[in-house]
Amino acid sequence: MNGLAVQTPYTVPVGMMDALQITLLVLVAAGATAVVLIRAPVRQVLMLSTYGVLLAVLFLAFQAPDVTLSELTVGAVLLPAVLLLTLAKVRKKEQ
Amino acid sequence: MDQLLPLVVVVPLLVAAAVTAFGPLLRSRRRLLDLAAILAAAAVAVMLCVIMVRTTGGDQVYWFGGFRPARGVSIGIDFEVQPISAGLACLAAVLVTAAMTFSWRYFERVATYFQALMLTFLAGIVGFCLTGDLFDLFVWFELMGVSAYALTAYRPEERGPIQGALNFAITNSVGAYLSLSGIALIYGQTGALNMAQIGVAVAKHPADRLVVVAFLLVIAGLLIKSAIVPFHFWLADAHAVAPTPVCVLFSGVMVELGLYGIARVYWSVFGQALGHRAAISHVFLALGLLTAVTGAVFCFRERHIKRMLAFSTISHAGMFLIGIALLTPLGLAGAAVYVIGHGLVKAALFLCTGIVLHRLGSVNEPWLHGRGRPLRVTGVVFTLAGLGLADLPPFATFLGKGWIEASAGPWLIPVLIVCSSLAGGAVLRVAGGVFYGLGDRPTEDPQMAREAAEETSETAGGKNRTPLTMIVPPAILVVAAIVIGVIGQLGHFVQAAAVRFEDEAGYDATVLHGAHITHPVALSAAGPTAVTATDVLAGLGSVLGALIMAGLALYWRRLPLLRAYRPSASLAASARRFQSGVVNDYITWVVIGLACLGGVFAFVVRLAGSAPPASDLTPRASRISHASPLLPAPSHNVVTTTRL
Amino acid sequence: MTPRQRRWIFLVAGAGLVAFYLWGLLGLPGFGRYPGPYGPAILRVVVAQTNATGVVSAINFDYRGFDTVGEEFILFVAAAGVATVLRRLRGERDRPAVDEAADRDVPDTSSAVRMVALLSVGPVVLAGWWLASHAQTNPSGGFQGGVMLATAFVLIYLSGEFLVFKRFSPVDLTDVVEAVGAAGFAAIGVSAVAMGLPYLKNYLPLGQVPGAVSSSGTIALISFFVGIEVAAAFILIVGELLDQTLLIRRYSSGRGG
Amino acid sequence: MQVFPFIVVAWILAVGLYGVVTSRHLVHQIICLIVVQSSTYVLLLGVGYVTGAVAPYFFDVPNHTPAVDPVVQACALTDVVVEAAVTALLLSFAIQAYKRFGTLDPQELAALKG
Repeated sequence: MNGLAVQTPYTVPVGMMDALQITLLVLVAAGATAVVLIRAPVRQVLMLSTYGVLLAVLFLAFQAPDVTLSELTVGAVLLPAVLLLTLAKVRKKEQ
Repeated sequence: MDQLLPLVVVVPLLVAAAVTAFGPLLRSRRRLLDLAAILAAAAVAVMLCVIMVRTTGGDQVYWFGGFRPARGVSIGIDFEVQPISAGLACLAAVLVTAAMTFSWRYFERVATYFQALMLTFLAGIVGFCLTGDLFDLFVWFELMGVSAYALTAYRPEERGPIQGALNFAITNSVGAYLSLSGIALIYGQTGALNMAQIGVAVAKHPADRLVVVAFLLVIAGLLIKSAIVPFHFWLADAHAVAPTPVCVLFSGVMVELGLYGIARVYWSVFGQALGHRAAISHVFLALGLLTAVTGAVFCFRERHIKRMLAFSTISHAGMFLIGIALLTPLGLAGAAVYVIGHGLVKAALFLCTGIVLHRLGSVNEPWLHGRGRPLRVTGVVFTLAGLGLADLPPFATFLGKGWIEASAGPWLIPVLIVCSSLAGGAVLRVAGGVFYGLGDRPTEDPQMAREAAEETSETAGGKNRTPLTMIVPPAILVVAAIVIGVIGQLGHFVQAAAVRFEDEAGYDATVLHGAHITHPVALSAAGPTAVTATDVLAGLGSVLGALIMAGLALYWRRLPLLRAYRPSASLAASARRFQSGVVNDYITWVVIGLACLGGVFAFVVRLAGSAPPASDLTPRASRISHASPLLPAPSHNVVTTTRL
Repeated sequence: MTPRQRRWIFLVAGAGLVAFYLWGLLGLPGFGRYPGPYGPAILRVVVAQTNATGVVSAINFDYRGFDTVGEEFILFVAAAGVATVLRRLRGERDRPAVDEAADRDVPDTSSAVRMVALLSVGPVVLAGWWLASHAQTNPSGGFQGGVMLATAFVLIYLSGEFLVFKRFSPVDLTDVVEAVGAAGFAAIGVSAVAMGLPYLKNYLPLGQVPGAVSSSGTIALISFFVGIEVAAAFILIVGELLDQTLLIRRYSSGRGG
Repeated sequence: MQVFPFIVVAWILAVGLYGVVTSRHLVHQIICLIVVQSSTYVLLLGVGYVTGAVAPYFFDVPNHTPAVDPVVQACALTDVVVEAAVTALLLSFAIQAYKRFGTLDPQELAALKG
């Protein structure tokens, strides 16, 4: 695979990339599990936002900056905001 | 390139945007927007009709942006149009036109968004039917889905629509994501999204495990959409609560589109690679039978007319699946005609139910008993449509079912007669009880009164007459179902279309190499088109069965045997257990069903051991040039330019 | 099914489904070994054909532009659906706050938060604009830019000026803008058809320098419309939800539904 | 490293489905649906990855530098939009459900039993 790699200003050595990706994948798997297992709504939304950031970083490591940007704006900011608004609407009886 | 092809998707989208933009400005001239929307849908129907006629001379391929494939590698998105896909899209456009005409006077105030959502729904359907690209299929599937969820919740002031929309949206979203996983999986192996190109690529690895898994995942979303047991629970919920004009589309085309999608991906992508045709055929036949019988039984016990029609749709979806699962051109042709006929009569039934709801304010059958007498015309149309649903000759439904039976052999005839009798019998029972006051008046029990009270009208004002815009569409649809059934040329046309639909090599060559199918076989019939005495007997048998079942249901109190056992009581209990209304249960059923299907597929394809028959092993790529029955080798005119 | 039954049934059936899924996933060529040919085929020709250096945008707005038409309308439908479902209903204004929390007013925003929020609106709008107009060069495009612009709206909410903002930005106008964005994209495609070219054919001059803002023909134009559409759709969605949380029940004479 | 990303994909799908099935709160259920969908992003980007290749942008690297597959990235972008759209719509349903039923437990929404 090294024959394929071309040196660019941003090239990361393959071994390091592997380690980075594995770390991020583990984090993402753990994040997804945490999002599902947290049952308190507001805390879950905050975890979802964290999960969105983790996914975004993973996508960057997958060489997909475009998707990173979308996941950051949508998954980490916009959706949590919309979810929090919804929870604010329905909060009263939950307490 | 036929420039009509992009327009059939883009025109409804543009009009939907225009209706939304001008809605607030033209508040006092709402009718203008309604008219524009109806005209747009009608225009799409006409364009699709023209396209369908043009495809009789050969498939139409349209490359968006002019990106034609080079050396069998596609870099763009294409529409691949065959008579069957254009016909189904055309049916959708006709039904949207009818439903929007019906809504003209139906809703008190048609809010801006209703028209826009109907048009985007139509665009999604048409795109789904015509596309030749797997990811594009997913996009239009989602557009169709999102429009449908929003339309289901169109009356958010009631409890039912909200819950129905939630169940519908969550179940179908899970299905859509599973489909997308399947698409990604097959892309990971073949590096292609064009269906023909994937088909060629996967045929090089017959019965690969990835292909099996990808196939099941891709059709998971489609199985849910087409309400095949046990993926069907959302459908009755959504139908019971969606506005009646929307139900027309749900029952008339949306469910059938799921089946169309399965057939499309089977024949243009996976069929050749999967091999094991007999085993796969048997798996889907079993699913179809299960669905047909379950739907029919539940249909018969239902007293809520819209839910009843929904279960009848499930039963029919099972019958269509049987037709497709036979994997013969005759079975597919039968399913195609059956879908058209069923779509027309089911739409008429829903529209008549809408009239009943408009005039009488309920769709609760026992409560309505005898109260529909003043609605004479509606009663006649409803009864005729009910007979059509029971496959009375010469309705198109009768023609389609006859072909499916002819292709399957005699064992299927009694099964289909039973199903048609139950589903048709339920509808005729409603017709007799509500519109003619036949049978014993049901005793008013408190639960029934509560259910009737819960059901509020979708409309307001002007209830003492039925506007023409409401009664004419269903009447026309029923007449159309009869006319299609008696057109003599139809048989040749549809069967030739089915032969082409199943011609994998021809499909690949047309899409990837710009070949043009001119072989006479493709333009003529594939099986017996004449109506035989057996067909007529079977059709009359199911109508007779339906009449008997309707009679029994109306007069059962007079028969001591039935009074003693009350078979419907236990059914009601079991229905309550399965049809729980809890979306968690529905997802659990989806997982169970997919796990079982996965196990079966894994067993069939990998562990069955014996090598598949030689014909299945022929690599598809090498068949392109010579093995297609429809494609004479010299007729290739291969196009290799990348851009126009 | 009771929750307990459901959980156990799911654990068994789900394990089966996941095992089946894994069985298929492990048949993939392996991570990092994407075999092609779709991606490489595009990478070979993309700069020459479109003069765009952002390949993902070139695919989204040109090669697979038709997908994006559908995608834009999915968003359009979602906004329309949210507006339909959350429209003010008959009787809703008559009912005083029964199920809603009357004790929760719009929180008084501290002036520090207000200032920071208002100050950051400008940069966020600028960033959104930059993203939407550089689709053809950088990792950016109409979608991300549009979401960014919508985020500016959320910031205005944070600054506590929602009611002021609402007065200046009637929802009807957002509706119109959204429709223009969605229709604009589809209409660019139609304009190609009108000239006898295939739908969504990139017919504008591609410019001289690959990657310049003026290069790549219709890609930049489409990205711009997508940006408008996405921003308007999300502003509509967030606005409807804010309406629900803050306004409905407090004002009896709001926008009728 | 050959298969690990795909195992993670299956894991995310599994926990997401588990969450949807066991959820007792509609907003929680919708979030779990987001998790289910996020497995498709990872899968899409995972199958299109090429070891040692650069991101598909050529404004500062030569035109024919080996790059990862841009097509899956375009698909993932579309997928993100779909997610946002479906989630927004589902949340509006949840708000109305809360208004009509006074609860967000899917088990206790009882308009459609039997």
